[in-house]
Amino acid sequence: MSLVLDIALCALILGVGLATVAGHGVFRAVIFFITYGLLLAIGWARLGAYDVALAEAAISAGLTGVLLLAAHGRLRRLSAAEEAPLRRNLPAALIATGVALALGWAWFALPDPAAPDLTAALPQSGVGNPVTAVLLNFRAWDTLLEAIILLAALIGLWMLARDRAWNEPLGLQYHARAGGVMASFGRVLPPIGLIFGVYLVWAGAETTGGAFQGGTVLAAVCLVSLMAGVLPAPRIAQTAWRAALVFGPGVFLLSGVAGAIFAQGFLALPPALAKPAIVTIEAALTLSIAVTLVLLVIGPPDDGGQDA
Amino acid sequence: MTIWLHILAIALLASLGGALWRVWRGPSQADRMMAAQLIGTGGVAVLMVLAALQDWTLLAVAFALATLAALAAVGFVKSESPDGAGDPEEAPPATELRGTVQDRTRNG
Amino acid sequence: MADIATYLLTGLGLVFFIAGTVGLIRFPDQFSRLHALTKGDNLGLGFIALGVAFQTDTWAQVAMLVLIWGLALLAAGTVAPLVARAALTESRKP
Amino acid sequence: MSLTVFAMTGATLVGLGVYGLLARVHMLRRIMAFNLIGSGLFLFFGAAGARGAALDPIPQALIITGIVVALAASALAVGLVVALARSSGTACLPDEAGDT
Repeated sequence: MSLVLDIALCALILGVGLATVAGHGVFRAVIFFITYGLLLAIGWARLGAYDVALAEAAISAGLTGVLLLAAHGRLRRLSAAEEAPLRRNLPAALIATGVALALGWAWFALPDPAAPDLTAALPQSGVGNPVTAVLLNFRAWDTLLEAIILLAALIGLWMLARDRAWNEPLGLQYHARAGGVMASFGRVLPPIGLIFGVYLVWAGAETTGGAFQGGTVLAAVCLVSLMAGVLPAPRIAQTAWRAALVFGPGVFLLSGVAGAIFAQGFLALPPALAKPAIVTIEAALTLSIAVTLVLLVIGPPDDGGQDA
Repeated sequence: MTIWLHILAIALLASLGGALWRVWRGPSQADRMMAAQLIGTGGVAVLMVLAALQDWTLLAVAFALATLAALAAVGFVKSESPDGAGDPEEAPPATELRGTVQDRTRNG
Repeated sequence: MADIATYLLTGLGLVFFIAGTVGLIRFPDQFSRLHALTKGDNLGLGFIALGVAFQTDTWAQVAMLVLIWGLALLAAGTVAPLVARAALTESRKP
Repeated sequence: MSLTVFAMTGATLVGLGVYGLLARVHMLRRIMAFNLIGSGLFLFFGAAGARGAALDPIPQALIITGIVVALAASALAVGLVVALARSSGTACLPDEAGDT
């Protein structure tokens, strides 16, 4: 019975993926892509990867949709949202089939999995959620570099701004009717999302949750209050936003250096201090991830783009 | 009970398949957006059922999905407004609704 | 006893979900479709939450289910009028 | 068995994404196709990590970072596409816009 459920779910995922690629119209593809993320989150839930399901649900429901729909709207206003119909492209089809077949073959050629021996190391990590232990302790390097990659992507995005637009507010100037449905929503949802995001970070030490999931939820509700016109659009020059961007990686780096001086090496956490250290790093990292994601989604400073 | 929950989840997924047909068909952009909204609600329902079936921590995923369910649609109405940043409520009130409402075909 | 309640309530929720989807497919214009799915689905979600609540282990899980339903209602109540107005301006464009 | 279903879904999604990336001309669709490739690989990887007796947390941690990085890369790509459309009036690459 559970196999039937998985097959039904995978059939839906594949159908949506196919519609995203093959359907005509960019808007249709964007909507299909949004539903694709939702279905994928259910797929992760079926695989038992609850932390991944949470991250996928928060990102695809909260951020990807807003990003792509805003992009489609901008392209439509630049009259660049139309596209030519899909023509048959035999070489591309052959390459795509080859890649898919090679991956399918690789699945059956995979060696038997080695049993993960994290159970012995987990008590040393300071947290009960193995995924958080991997992210913040055993493979902290990856997470530190990822936080820096997010910053690099943001700086790359800001490079697209014209010189005279540098001091303009970031993204579009959102406005809404005062007292209207959207403005009220922008006041009601953020407190709930704030509590939930902080809960996810706190609970992430022991159960499902973590800095990325919490940060994404915080980013999404921050985006809501921006879009509802409750929060004014940030500017690059504002110190508070800049400080929030580097706070997380900064704390992470400092703790890494402290590990190099006082413990076994860079980013090493002594077991006695692991739990408070991880919770501190996660809290700082959550803030930075949330702010970085918000700024990535709203885009570079915008001077209206008159000189097209 | 386990079998019923499986059947329930499959039936809910099938109902989502119906909504996907509307996303494919359109015809207006609002139709597609609302069908995606239905898939969000249906996804929350499926996750609730899976939480009963597998692990109650999945309720956190359903919670995240429910909290952020409206975001895509809010982004949609924003990008539909003339400057991409407005709000359809700012438009002058519709006085002559009956004459103007039509289901006009528009592929975007 | 709790199982019977789950069967009945989740079954009822499923009926509302399917009704919402049938409305989404069959209704002739976008405003009726909007109304069908907003009402049908959120009622269906409520019944499914209620039915699943009979299987929970702790009251915290029941509270979570209620909260999820409340949030879904908030989202639907926000989205439906906004999208309807956007659709109205879209259909009024020349 | 279920894991095989998910892995095959992942492989097919990668194929679909590759096709979309090669055959589609509009850049927004290419961003989505690229994301299909990424998530297909994640699904494959996640299914492979779920084969053992216990669920392996290391693939999960890597996939979570991967999902967030994919979003950041998509945001940067969207910014580039909007800038392209502003300067050239089209969201397709020059050599391909001509032959569509």
